[in-house]
Formats: sequence, structure tokens, C-alpha cells
Amino acid sequence: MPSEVSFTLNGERVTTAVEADESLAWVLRERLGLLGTKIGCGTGDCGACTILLDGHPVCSCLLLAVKAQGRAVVTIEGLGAPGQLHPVQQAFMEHGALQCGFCGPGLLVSAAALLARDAHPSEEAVREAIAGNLCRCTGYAKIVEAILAASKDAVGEQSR
Amino acid sequence: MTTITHPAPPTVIEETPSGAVGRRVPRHDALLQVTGRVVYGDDMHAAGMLWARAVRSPHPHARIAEVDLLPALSSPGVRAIITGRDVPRNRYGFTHQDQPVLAEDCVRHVGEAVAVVAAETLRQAEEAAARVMVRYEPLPAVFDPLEAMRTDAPRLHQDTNVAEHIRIREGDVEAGFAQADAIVEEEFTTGFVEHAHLEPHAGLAIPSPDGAITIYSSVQRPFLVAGDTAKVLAMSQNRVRLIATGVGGGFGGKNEMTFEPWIALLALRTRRPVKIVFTREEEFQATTVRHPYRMRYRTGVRADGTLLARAVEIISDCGAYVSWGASTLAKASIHAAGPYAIPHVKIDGYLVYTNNPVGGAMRGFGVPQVGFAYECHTDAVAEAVTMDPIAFRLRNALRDGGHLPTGQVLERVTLAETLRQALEMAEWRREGRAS
Amino acid sequence: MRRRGRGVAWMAYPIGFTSYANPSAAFVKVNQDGSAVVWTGAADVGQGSTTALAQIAADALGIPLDRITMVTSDTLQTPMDLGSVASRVTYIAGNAIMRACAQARQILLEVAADELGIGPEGLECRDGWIMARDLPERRVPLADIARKAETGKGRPPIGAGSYNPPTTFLDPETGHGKPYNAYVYATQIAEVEVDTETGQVEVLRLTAVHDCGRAINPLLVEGQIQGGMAMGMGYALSEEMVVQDGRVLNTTFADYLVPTAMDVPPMDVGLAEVPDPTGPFGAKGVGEPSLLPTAPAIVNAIYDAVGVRLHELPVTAERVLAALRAQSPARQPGRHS
Amino acid sequence: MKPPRYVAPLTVAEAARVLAEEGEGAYALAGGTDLVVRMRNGTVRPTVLVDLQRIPDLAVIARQDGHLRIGAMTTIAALIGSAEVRHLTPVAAEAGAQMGAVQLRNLATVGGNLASAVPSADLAPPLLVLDAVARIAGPAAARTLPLEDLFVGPHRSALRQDEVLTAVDIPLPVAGTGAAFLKFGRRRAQVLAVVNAASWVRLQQGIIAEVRIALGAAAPTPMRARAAEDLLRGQKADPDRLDAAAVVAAQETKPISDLRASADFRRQLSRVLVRRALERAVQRADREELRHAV
Repeated sequence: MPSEVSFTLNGERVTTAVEADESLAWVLRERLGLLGTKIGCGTGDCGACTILLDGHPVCSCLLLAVKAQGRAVVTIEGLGAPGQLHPVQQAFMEHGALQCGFCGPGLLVSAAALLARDAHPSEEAVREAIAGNLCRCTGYAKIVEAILAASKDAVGEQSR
Repeated sequence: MTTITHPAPPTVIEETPSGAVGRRVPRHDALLQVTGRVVYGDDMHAAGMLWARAVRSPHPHARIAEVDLLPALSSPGVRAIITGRDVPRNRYGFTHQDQPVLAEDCVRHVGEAVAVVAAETLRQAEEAAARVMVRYEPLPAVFDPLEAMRTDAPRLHQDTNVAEHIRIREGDVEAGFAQADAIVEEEFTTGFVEHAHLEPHAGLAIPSPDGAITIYSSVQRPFLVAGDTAKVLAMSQNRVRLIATGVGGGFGGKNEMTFEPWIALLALRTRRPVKIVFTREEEFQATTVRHPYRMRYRTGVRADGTLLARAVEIISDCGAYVSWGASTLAKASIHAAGPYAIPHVKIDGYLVYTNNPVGGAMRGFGVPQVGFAYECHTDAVAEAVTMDPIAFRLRNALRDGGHLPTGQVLERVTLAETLRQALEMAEWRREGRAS
Repeated sequence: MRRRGRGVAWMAYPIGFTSYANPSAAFVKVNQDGSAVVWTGAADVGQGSTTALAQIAADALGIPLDRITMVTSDTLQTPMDLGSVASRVTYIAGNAIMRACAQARQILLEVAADELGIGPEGLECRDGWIMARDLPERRVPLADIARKAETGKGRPPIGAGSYNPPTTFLDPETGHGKPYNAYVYATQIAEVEVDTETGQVEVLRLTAVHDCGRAINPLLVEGQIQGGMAMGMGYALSEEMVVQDGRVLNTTFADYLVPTAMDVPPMDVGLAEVPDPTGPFGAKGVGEPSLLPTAPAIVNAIYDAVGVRLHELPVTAERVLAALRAQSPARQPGRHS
Repeated sequence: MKPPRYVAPLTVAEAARVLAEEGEGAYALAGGTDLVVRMRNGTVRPTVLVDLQRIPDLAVIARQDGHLRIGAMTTIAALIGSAEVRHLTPVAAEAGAQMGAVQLRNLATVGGNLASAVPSADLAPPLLVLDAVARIAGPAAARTLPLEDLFVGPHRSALRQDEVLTAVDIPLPVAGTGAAFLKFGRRRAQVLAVVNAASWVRLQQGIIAEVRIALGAAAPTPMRARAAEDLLRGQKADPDRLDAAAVVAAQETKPISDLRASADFRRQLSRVLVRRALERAVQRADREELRHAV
């Protein structure tokens, strides 16, 4: 029988009925209508479904929705919208970081979490932070470039 | 007439003045991408939609003795089930029309679809699919293309498993070998490779009251898929509309029709929208792959490093159906000798049916296989005449006005220029090297 | 012990289908306000074709890029396109758009000719203006002409075009023919380090120089090449479906190993742009070629490092180690790191 | 294929009671990174999921009775981020940092990694060489088990149906010790070990006074290489001897051939990884000895 789960989703409290074996990714997409989070494999191996759980990136396809009870969830929709983009979203656009874009929402969430805990990551740290986000199109070059650029922009903003 | 809006808003390029060519303009949909608003196949939803799920063969080769749909039809939430008998013209293919939309008498590879279920929820569709009872009578199977080429091998289609033999002849290859100071022979093999586009195949079919159908699907070739779908459904092409959704990577894996006729049939039968999303497991097991090749190279060279003759034999494991195997092999064969001026060339490509996964189109279309072989072989041949691999390449490279073994003349050949620039960028220096 | 080596590979690769007709078609209309809409059947699968085709349309019409709208890949609304395959879209759909735009432009130029008192052949469209070729100050806003064409002359500025590269089939006995109409060229270089005790290969750096004709959008071209190299690297070292009796044993990304951001090394990309007179603004293509030389360059680099020739892809650590153990102890080239 | 029920008990006793009552269909749920995958591919079909997430104290890392206690529900990210772990048992952090990728480390738990009894579990070799003890609670009295005995076979642990792994206890380090973990994966991140290995040594004036060697994915369970340890004990830590011990360790392994590697390759890797892990552990112990000597 379905259980009820309540959590904070992009800053707003939501409550929904879920089955115990439903992943948060499925619940976000099919029960709550937030389609930004993508499902690429369903087994936690590709990172397309990455969301923030209490600020930490996790694969929402591996996280049973029941376990989100009382936690704070941030998805790509909560990262920034047109007009108020997160610096890393802006940088991804400018640097041509994405091609097909399917890995994008997960990658952006991973990148934002990295910059939140380390404002000046090294290239190695960037690569490590996104190692769980597979991208088949880009070879990661422009993605890494964009994340490093976003970190520099953020530094610039702080010093102003 | 059906009026349906695009899954994504029409594309507007946000940029400034003309003189657009040559500019580093970000993608037109970059803003949609970074905000998670691109609509891919799996993002398509429609009110009242059903979920489809395929029933797939666990056997590499078997006769379908019986399909019992009754237990599945009584499974909760099930609205329709189709099998091969429901497909008006159950056969398609580009060069060889050897492939059924749904297997009818016989399955020829693991993961081949036999039936498709539509139910109210994905979970119900999965449950019902597990209840479709298919009785298989296993048939002898063959997995090694060399074995499959033998006359006593189990056959997949007609009298031979060799679906195609491509020949390219230039000069007199035996005469070329006779003049050679050294002959180098090597054999290369490559394995099964998956496209691994991150977005699985996914789509949604929406029926019109007048019996027309609109299919949203994540495909690289909307017109081919719509045309083939119309053909197998025996429908007029103007009544099968296909709209490509955002495509989450393709690399050749979304070249051809897969589920489109299934969901179209189910939608027309139930008069409800029907959605399908392949699992990652289905992507690996049931969709097309890059063909494994076995390639035998034999090259004759003069002591001064001049290439004289090259014979290449390619055996392509086609899998159970030709799909793009023949055209892939043609492209591979044409380029198998590499971008070199070789007076005497003989190339034979064989496409062989096996009960392995079906080979299809994948980025490079057979040339990555032969490219691996001819460029590694080039280094080995250079070594045989104790030449530096770069000098050897430059000596034998095709130049303007030179021609491939097909006789096609090339112009504006920039091999040497790309090599020069690459060496410079890589700061290539040969000094300080052992032996 | 770790040993370093470098390897080179190059290629020639054709644009478009082998022999078979592979056309694209396009429609275009110029609106009364000087903006334009292009209909193409080509599906953007991530390579950025919609953006590149819009860039082609913008310059073919002389209309700023931000005033071009693309309608794509709908079999009811857009004209036929063979598809986003065979590295063909920029070249073939681009040529179709060039032709469609030329028709619309001709209407605009003929209407402008009356206005400016100069024959259409002496005029050009550029930056939203129609101007005399020799006398750019003799000009009129393109929007004015578009409006006049439609409302005054009753000649809406529209166009339709298609392109099919001229090819022939191969002779079945000799294989002779001209199956393609354009070729691209590239060289790639790999630098690797091999752990001689485990066989593990680390790619330290990849360099690519591609001639894709004129690069309509160098940002997208670079991205394609970088992505291709990563795919080529996976092909070389790690990607292998394990198939046993027809069954795929590794059906997850946990065991089918696509390179991660930590595996892919720094990649340097250069373009050797030689415009092709048969391509739109000299463009050809780059989608597939970007992956072709990567694997052989890596495998040749492994030989350079440790002196073993590998003949089977992927070159897994296990295969490298087996080859090293089979190697005669005398042959030990390469540089120590 | 009914969806399972979900319970999130607040005490270990309650969890044990549900696991006992429900019997075979009841599964303890930690991070879910292993269990959910096995649910998806159909290898397990739970009727009840018993989530341990809400039981207080299961995610605590603390010094206790001469041990460092690491709660079973500690995530891998918390493990490698813990100052105590990095200071007292750095090899555990070294191994944790090589598990999966960020996303996995934020969900997966220490207890889950051990209790799922996967032969390639990256935390097993370091915790084996640290001589960790598993703390287990059930309906009756709690019990402890040397970690080695927790592993019974692939995906089979010594936990009874009604038992829960609550923590591992690691003895606090003594002077002159060093440890190292090495993993061989087929790519650099987000990958299971083909073989992994850890070693721990205590040096006294350059002599190996104590040593432990463990390997993963080299046998049906994570294993200690005791014959190799015997060869080293009381000996000088010179390179030839370390290699000789590595050869013996490789002989002790019982690897399988699977789609990731052949048994033969795993044996070769075992030798290389053990030797390198020993070399690194000895170096670290040397440094430790020096630091204490100063």
C-alpha cells in the first residue's frame, strides 16, 4: 500500500503518496511532474538523475522516495530559472558545455554542489566531482572548462 | 486533421548580427538545456496515456510454438496486447527486408520482441508482460561468424548465412606482392560496442479520432522511421506523423524504427496515447550495436617504404538481421586500405548472420573498425622497412588527384597539413628515445 | 614500471551515404519585418545542427542570426530530410537551405532592384540590408523590401530547395565507382603511459587536427571532436559488450565502461579549415570522423611505450599484460617516466 | 510483484523484531545503493523494507573503549570526511575515497558495504587489516564478530535474518604502524574493483613486528593472506621480501573468471597490488616511527 512522504522540494514543502519501491527520480517525474531530472540507467551508474539531498548530490534513481521523508531536495528546477541562472548554468551556456544535454541537469547539480563546498576547485577536483555523471557527447572538456569558469566568476563577484 | 504543438517551443536563435558563419555561437537551445526544459522522449506525457512494455525472447534462436495471451490479458490494468500477427506488413529493412516488427514464427536473437503489452501503469505493463506465455522450441544457434560461414552451420534466414560479399579490386594484387621486398600480415578483431546514448529510446503515440497517428520519438531519422512505420502498418504516409523530440544522444543508435509501430498499433487499438521507454538493459540486449569485425591485412612494401599491394579480408558479424550491416560493410570496405596510394588492392568484405545482437549504424559506420586495423598495420609495415611511422605515412599518403581503390579521385587532400599541425601542437620531437 | 609512448593515426572519411541517394530539402520564408523561418527535417541530436543550419540561413539571406527561427524534424510540417547520420547534415541539409534561401533572396533582390535602380545581380543581402555590391551606401532595409514584395508586388519571399550529393553505385565485380561527393581529413596523436606490471593504460593527452572544410561554428566543431575522441578512447580501452551465446552479460553502465571525466585526458583540438566549393560556405562535416583516429593512435602509442602490438579492441589491461608477458624480454623500448 | 511495505523503526530491537517476524522477504535497508539495484534487476524481491535510517546513533563515529567505533549507517562521504577517521584510520578513508563517485558515496553506508558481502567491497580489505570487529544486534543480546567472519560467501553474510550490523570497532593505532589500500579498476572512477588490496604493518627498528594483508574480489569473500603475513613477520621490510610475500598472497587467492577479468589476471594483479600496498604501508610506518622517534 502506498505510504505518504513529505519533503522540501526546491524550497517548498510537498507531500505525495508513493510506493516503497519507487525511486525519488520516478516520483519527481511521474508523481510531481518535475521532468528536469533525467533517468538514464536506473541503477545509479550514469548520474543523469543527480539531485541534491540535504545539499549532497545523490542519484535519485537509487534513492527510494520513502527515504526522502523530512529531507531537503533540490533538482535542476531549483538551481536557477531563466533570468536568475546559477553561475554554473550561465557558464554551461556560454562555453557550449552541453551537446545532447541529457546529462546536463545531473551535471549542473553536481557542479553546483562542488562550488558550494569549494569555491576554487582545481581541475582535478572538478573532474572528481563529476566523475559520477557520464556524458557521451562532449568528452567533458567544455564541461570542465565551464565549471572552472563559473568558479572564477563567483570569485570575481565576491571580491566586488 | 490533428493539431498538436511541438514538444519544445519553436527554436529561436538568440544572437546578434549577421556574418553568422564561423562564429562560436552557443547552441540555440542552451537556455532550455541548462534549466532542464528540453523535452526528450521520456518527458512526453499525455492525458490518459497507457504504458507499453515488450515481451522479449530469452533464446538466441527458437521456433515460437505458441503464444498464450490470456493470462496477460486478464492481468490488472491491461488494455491491449499485440503480436506479430497484428502487424499488417511484418517485415522491413533498408537493403535487406529480413526483419520483423515483432517475431512471428521464430526468434533469432536474445531480446527480440515477440509481443507488446499496453496497460494503465508501467508497473502493470511490466507485470502483464511477464505473464505473456510464449512456448519456444530452441533451434540450433550459431555465434561465431566463421562457423556461421560453413555450409553445415545452422541457418538464420535462407540458404546461406553470408548476407553480403563486397569486392573491391584495383590493379593486380598478386603481381604487387611479387614485387614486394617485405610482406606484413596481421589480423585484427574488434568487439561489440553499444552506442550508450544516455537517453534510452523513448516515445509516445497519440491517435486521432480519424485513425491517423502522431508519434513523438527520440530519433535521428524522423522521415525514415515515419516512412517505415507507415509501410509496416499499411497506412498512408500522410497519416503517420512523426515528430522528433529532443534527442538525448544517438550516435547511430536511433537511426531506425524500433518501437514506433508497436505504440502506434496499441494507440490505434485502444484509442489512447501509448508511451514506451526502453530500459537500459533493453538498450544493451535488444537494440543495435557496432558490428564486431575480424580483419586480415596483408601488405607488400618495397624496401624504400613504397606501398605496393594490400589485400584485406573483413568478416562482419551481422547478428540476426542485416539492418545497416550491408551499407556499413560497404563503407568499411571502401576505406579498408586507408588513405594511402597503393597500386594493387584487393578487398573482400563478408557480412555474416549469427544469433548475436543485431549490428546497426554506429558513428563511423564500419570505418572505426578498419581504421583501427589499417593505422596500426601502417606502423607495423613501417617498422618492417625500418621507417619512422610518420615519414612512412607521408611517403605513401594520398595526395590531390590520387584515388581510392574505388577509383574515386580525391581533391583538396589535407592529410599532410593535419599531420603537420597535430605534430606541432603535440610538440612532437623524436629525440631522446630508446632504441 | 610505467612507460610512456606516443602514437599517430590519420584518416580520410566521406560525407554522406555510400552511393544511395541521400537528399535533404528545406523551405524558407522571409517575413514582412525581415525575420525569417526555416523548415528543415533534420533532427538535432546534440551535435548542434539546428544552430549551424540557422547560421547558414542567416548568411545566405543576409539576415541577423537572432531573427532566424528554425522549425525542425516533423514529418508533417517540415520537408524531407534523410537524417542526422553519416556526418551529412551541415553539408547536405546546409546545401538545401542555401538553395531555398537563394530563391527567397532572388525575389527580394528583384523587388529591391526596382527600388534601387540596380539590377538584382548587382545587389546583395547583408546584415538585414539589401545593398549595391559596389556601393554599400546605396541600400534599403531588407524588411522594407520583404514587406513590399509581399504586400506591394504580391511576391512573398519564399524558397524551397533540396540537395543530393552526386554519387554512383559501385561496380559489383570491381568495386569501382564514386560513392561520395566530399571527403574530410584528420590526424590525431595520443600520448599514453603503460603500467608494465598491470597492463593498465593511462591516456595522458590527445591532440586532434581536423579538416572539416569551413567550420560554420568552431565551438560546436570542437565539442564534436572532443566528444568523438572520448568515444574513441572508450573504443580503444574499455568498451566491450561481453556476449556469451548471444546474451549480453554486461547490461549496465557499471560494467559497460564509458570513460568518465577522470579518465578523459586534456584534449587539444585544431582545425585545418580548407573550404570545399561544394559545401555551404565551404563546410563539410565532422561528426563521425572525430572518433576514427583515436583508437589506433592510442594503440600505436602503447606499442611505442612498451613494444607490443595489440590486435584486438578494446585493449584492456588484461590484454596488454598478456601481450607483455608473451613478449621477448629483449624488446624494451619506450621512455621511463 | 506487489510493492514492498516500508517500515522505519526507531530502535534496533524494533528493526530486529520486524526482520524476524517477516522472515525471508524482509530486508534491512541502509543507503540502498546495492539493494535497490538488486530489486531493479529482480535478484531480490522484498516484501518489507526495514529502513535503518531513523535509528539514532547508528551513524555516529566516536572513540570508545580503545576503539574507533564507526556506526553502520555512516555514509562513505561522512567516513572520508571524518577528522577522526582520517587521523586514526586513514586507510579506511583512502579506500572510501575510491568507491564509486560522489553520488554513491553520499548514499552508500559503511554497514551496507560490509553487510552486503560483495566480494569486491572496497571497505573490506582496509577494515580487515585494521582488525576491525563487527557489532551485531538482534532480538537477543548483541554480539561481536571478527570482521573476517562476517563474510560467508558472495552476497552472504553471517548476519541472521533477524540481526542488524550496527557498527564496526577498529582498534586505535599504536606507534610505528602504517597501512595502505590500492584498487585496480577498469577505469578511474565509478567502477567496481577487479581486485583491491590493503596492508598494515607495525615496524620496530626496520623489522616487521606485525603485518596484515587483505584482498578483495580475489576470492568468494574478502580475505586475509595469512601465509604471506607469516612470511614477513619478524623480517626486514626489504623489497625482495615484500615481493616474495606478494607472490605467496597471490597463491592464497581463489579468484573467479567473470566478465571483468580472468582468474589468472586477478592473481597477477593480486601480487602487484599486495606488493605495492606493502611498500606503501612500510613507507608510512617508517615515517611514523621517525615521527615518534623525534
